[in-house]
Amino acid sequence: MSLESAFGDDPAFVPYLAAGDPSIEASKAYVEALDRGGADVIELGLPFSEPIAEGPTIQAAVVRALQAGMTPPRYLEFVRDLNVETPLVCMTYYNLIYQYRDESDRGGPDAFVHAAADAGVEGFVVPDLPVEEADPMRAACDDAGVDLVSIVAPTTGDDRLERLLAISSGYVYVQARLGVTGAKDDVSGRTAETLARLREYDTTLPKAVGFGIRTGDHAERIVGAGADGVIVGSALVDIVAKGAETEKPTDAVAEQLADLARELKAGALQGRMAVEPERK
Amino acid sequence: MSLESAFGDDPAFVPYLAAGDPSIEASKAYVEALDRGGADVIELGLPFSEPIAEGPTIQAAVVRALQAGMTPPRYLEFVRDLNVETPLVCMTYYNLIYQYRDESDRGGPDAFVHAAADAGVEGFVVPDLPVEEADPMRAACDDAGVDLVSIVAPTTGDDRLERLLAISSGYVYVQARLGVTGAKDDVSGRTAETLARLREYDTTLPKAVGFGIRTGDHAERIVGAGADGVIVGSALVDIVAKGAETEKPTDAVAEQLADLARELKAGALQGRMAVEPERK
Amino acid sequence: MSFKTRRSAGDGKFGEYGGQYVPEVLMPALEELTDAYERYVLSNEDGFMDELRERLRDFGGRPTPLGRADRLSERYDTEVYLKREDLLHGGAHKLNNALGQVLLAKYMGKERIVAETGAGQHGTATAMAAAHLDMPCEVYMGRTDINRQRPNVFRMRLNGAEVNPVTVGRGTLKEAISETMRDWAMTVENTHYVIGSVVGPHPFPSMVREFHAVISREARQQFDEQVGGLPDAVLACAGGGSNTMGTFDAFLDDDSVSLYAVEAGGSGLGVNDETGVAPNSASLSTGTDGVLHGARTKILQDPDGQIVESHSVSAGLDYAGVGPQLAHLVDTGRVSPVNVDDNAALAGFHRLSNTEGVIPALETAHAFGFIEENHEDLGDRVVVNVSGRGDKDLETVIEETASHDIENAPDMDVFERMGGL
Amino acid sequence: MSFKTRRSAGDGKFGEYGGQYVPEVLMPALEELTDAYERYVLSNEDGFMDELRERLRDFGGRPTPLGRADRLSERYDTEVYLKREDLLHGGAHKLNNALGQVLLAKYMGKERIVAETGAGQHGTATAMAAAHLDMPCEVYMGRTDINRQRPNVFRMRLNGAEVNPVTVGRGTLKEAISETMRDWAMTVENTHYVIGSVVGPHPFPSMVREFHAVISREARQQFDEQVGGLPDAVLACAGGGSNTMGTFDAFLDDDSVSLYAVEAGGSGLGVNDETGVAPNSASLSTGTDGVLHGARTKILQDPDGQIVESHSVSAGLDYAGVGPQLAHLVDTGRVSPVNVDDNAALAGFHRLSNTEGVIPALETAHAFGFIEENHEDLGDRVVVNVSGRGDKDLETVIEETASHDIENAPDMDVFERMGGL
Ligand SMILES: Cc1ncc(COP(=O)(O)O)c(C=O)c1O
Ligand SMILES: Cc1ncc(COP(=O)(O)O)c(C=O)c1O
Repeated sequence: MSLESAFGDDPAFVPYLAAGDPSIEASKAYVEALDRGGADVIELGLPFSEPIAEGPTIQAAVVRALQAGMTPPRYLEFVRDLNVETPLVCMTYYNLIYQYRDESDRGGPDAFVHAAADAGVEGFVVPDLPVEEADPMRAACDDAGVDLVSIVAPTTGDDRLERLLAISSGYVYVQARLGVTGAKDDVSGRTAETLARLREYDTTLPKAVGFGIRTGDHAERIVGAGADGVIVGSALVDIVAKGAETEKPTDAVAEQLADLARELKAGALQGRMAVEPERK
Repeated sequence: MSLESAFGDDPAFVPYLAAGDPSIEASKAYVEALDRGGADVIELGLPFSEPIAEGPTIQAAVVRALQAGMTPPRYLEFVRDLNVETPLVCMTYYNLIYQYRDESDRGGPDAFVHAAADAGVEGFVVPDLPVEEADPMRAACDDAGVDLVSIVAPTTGDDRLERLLAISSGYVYVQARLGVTGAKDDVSGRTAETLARLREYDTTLPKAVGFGIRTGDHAERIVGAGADGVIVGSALVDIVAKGAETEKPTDAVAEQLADLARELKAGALQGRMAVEPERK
Repeated sequence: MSFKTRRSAGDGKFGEYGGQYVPEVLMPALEELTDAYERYVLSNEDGFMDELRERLRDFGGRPTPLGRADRLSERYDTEVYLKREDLLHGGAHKLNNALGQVLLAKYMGKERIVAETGAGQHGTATAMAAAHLDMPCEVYMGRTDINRQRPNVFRMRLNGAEVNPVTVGRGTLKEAISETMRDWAMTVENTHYVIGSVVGPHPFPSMVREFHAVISREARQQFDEQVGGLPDAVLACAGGGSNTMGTFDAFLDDDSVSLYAVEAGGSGLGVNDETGVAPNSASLSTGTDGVLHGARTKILQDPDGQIVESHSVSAGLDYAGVGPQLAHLVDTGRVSPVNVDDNAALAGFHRLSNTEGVIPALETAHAFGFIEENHEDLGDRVVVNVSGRGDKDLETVIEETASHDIENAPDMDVFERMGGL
Repeated sequence: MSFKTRRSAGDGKFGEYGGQYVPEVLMPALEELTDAYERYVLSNEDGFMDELRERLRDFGGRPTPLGRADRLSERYDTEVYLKREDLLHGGAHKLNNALGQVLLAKYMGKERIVAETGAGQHGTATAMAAAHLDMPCEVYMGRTDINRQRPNVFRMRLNGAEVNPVTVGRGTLKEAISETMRDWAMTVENTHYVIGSVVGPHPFPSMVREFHAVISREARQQFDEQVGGLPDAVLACAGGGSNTMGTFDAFLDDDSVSLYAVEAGGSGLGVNDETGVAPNSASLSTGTDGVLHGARTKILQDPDGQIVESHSVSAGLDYAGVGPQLAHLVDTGRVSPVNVDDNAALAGFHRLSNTEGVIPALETAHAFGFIEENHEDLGDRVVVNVSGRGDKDLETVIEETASHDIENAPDMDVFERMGGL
């Protein structure tokens, strides 16, 4: 299943977790719980020591995952071992991709993208790789037949938007607000604005909105504003963090994750009904 | 009795104490003890807050005397009350003289010198008043018929020596060594040198040597080198300081002072016999 | 290309290094900044450079002198000249850049300044510039650095800046830069990020170099006027590389002049595999090609590409990366990367203090550690950039000197008995 | 006489003030010094002044800038210009004199330097100059001052100087001067006493003024070039008066220029009769004619002539006397003596720091306390000498600001919670 087609008639629910947070084992169970919870695409973070695009919640997750021993090779193993149906997107920073060396000592994007594709990854989001620097990564993804998802920010002007859409595949990651990842308590007014601007471009790419979505209600409003999907990270990671702190059993945490996933998914569906009542 | 004539055939013993150290009463007893111990001239310090020519011993004495409430008016009273035969020289710093105001609001050297002379002072040593600044003081002393003693230092060159001798009266204070007052454990080689240089000048002024004399032996050697008298301060002040520290009875301290005075006086006499055996 | 006449910001690449590896949200700001850099800085639009030059003179104290170090010259039988950036307002070369960027932000209509700081020197310079130009300013600083550079924390506060402690990781410059980028991602529309060295995404490495190039332009001319001709070698300590690039820039085309970038060797080279820590900050000497904080350059990383914690006794050199242009100049052989360890730097600190009457920053002291061991190879005439003064380092020097037994240091017990500073 | 061309040391009298009230043992040294002053300083014998000027430029960082204080100018609706002696090497104007005297000592064949210090600024300047010129150096400093200016104690030690604590009396500048005079009385044959202000016996007041006159010579010319004409008023803080005299000297003949010497009002004017302490250091405003430390001048004394303990939040102004020439200029009306109290000085400190990005010494801060209250009377164009930087004062400022509730200060709790500096 290709990424684009994971966005079907219904709005997509795209959860994020950091692989290996707070341990390899628990993390596996959590990703699988999201799958059960109705995820349409899962963004699985490969932790990098300098996550400049992340807020405190995901930074902490990255620290936990690194401490649990997560590395790029182990990440690939982790993906291979996962028992999920949902397409997986690898979210990481460019240096890890750039440094990667495979067994035959092939290095860089080409090596990593192929290894990841082999393991089952279907796309990439690389927050510190703007269109200006994306050529090698784009080429590797094309070669491996996987997607490279671009991020569109509220600050992205029309000229940039055009270039961005031209190289993005799978979906477009619409950053809902300024700043870094992190669950906020409101919905940014700029999301609707960005979505409206995107509608003026001739693209078939689904538009998934992330940054600051934490409840079913948020999801509903975002989809109501025209999004094709909602990306939710920090709100889920919060559950993982609390579980790690209180040493809650993995199963219980997984169940909470699945619950929130269901709420978010339901919210998204709700939102779609508001815009396109005729379709139901 | 004039100061110059206090230096008779025998070498003179010139002790120094700070008036009011450690209390007005005790200080009176100590000065009188020195009188008993054979002093020929007594240098009586009027304490000043910035005694730049004094070493730590006399600085401490000055602090004690100031704390005991010694002031210029009280000093004059103190002198008036003293029961001693020995001529008194007031040793102080120029600012106290300069600031002095008498009852009729006459001020400065003129007022102070006359008031001091009235009280019984026969001369002055003012360590921070070099010949260059001494005119007003010299005039006041002449007017009041008292002496102004100049200090000659090891650094004083021949040209200065001439000017110094020209304005000095009573005696010449020969500073035995560089530095400030303070009892040392040796006799400076420069003393003999200065005394030798002084012999080349046509002056009848007695030469009293001070700075660092603490024992009869020192006194003997100084007089042996040609001095007409020895000035001893810190060694005596040490006894006062120890008395104050240990709260020794005033009488006992006074007796110790008289004893050291006798030792020093005897040493001086000894020294004279070495240079002029024929005179005895 | 001659290094002396630039009219374009270029493409931000230095060989393979450089670039713009930042979140999309920041890209428009970098485009805007590149444009402003070309117009105001490179083309003096609206008299920007005239105003900057005047303020650097009247507020900053430029030109800084070039003076002969008489006793070191004698010691090494080599003419040693000191370029005195320690005399710049704030006590380090940092103001050249901070004032330039804050002024540029004003010309760009920005209303707020953020900055990161390691030693606190860039933070204080930025806070001073912001106060001077009436711009609100927030500075991010790692908790470890806050502890070892307290006077600078206080100075920033006095200048009206907020100081935000960064507690992530080891709490040094690396984390502070990451955190400032996060702030900027949130506030980019009205805020300018005054980066503190020739690092980060294009146009920062070029622009910061350009602001600091005044150091070498002055030094080159002063040397020629006071001594005649060109020096044989030019030395500068390198952390991120701003004073290094500033000190080298005007000499880059002078092939006879050897250029030495002196890095912090810390307590040893290489990476400790067990702890994952590099007990040094020698990215030019021991780092490898990678991407950090928006640029491809030489960095300290583990084989997977995770950035490792660096170390140096001097907070201002304690960084796992280095400017991309400097990395390129090392690869092409134009600049020699060298390093000295903490102890040699401390000895250099004491040597300059008690023989020349100049108390250098611990960062700067590395250059004097290097010259001590290598003066015979440096030619007859050497210029060393004194990148900053050591007042901020007194506490560290007391502690480190006492615990490391530095031969030429005064007795530290006195101060320990006084209860420190 | 014009103040600008001097060829003779004069007789050391300024009206009734001045003179040489010192022990005979020192008189020959003063004669020798007067001679050396005339020959080397006033007549440039052996190129002394050329060498000094060169070293002040290359080692000291002269000229220091004159810069407009934009935000203060706006606040006061008066053009305010800052003469930036804080940028001189060492962080205060003090090096002008220290380097001059240490170099002179060298020309005179002296082998050792002693100095006193209050704030530690003169001590550090002397220690730096002595290190630079390879002269052994000992500095006397009161115990109280050692405690409130620790960074400076440490800097002196780093520069190789011995620091001798003076425990007599309150342990401030007055006692330190007395103690240095005692050392000098012992060592006068091979030692030069580098006095730190325009105080002491002739030729010190003239000579120290002459070394600092470069401040006003530069400022006068800079003002004319940058602004045009002459300022209406010139302000400088006054302790002993060295920066005051240096800042005024070239303007003395310009009758249109008002000169303000700003003294430390401490916690109140007058002398507390009970304690015998003057809770201020305002000898020009409240002192009376007397003799202290070798000169007749205005001093703080009780009716008997005992010198009283002065007080100021700034160690460098905390002195019971003042230079004789300054006392004379006040008597003749050429200089206006004014003063501000500790709190106004602290507020001035914070104001300059957070509006102009210049952290002044607490001494300097007094001038900014004065201008705040009196700007309407100062004319349209005012020059203030920033005699030093405040790095040495951070600890005092933290404590005093917290305990005195200064309105415009940043919150000090943060630093107290950090455990101070
Ligand atoms: C005095 C001084 N020198 C050097 C540096 C290193 O920075 P850079 O390598 O960018 O010059 C710093 C940084 O804080 C510094 O404060
Ligand atoms: C910065 C500063 N300003 C002023 C003074 C006062 O000295 P003076 O009155 O001699 O200029 C001092 C003395 O230490 C000082 O350090």
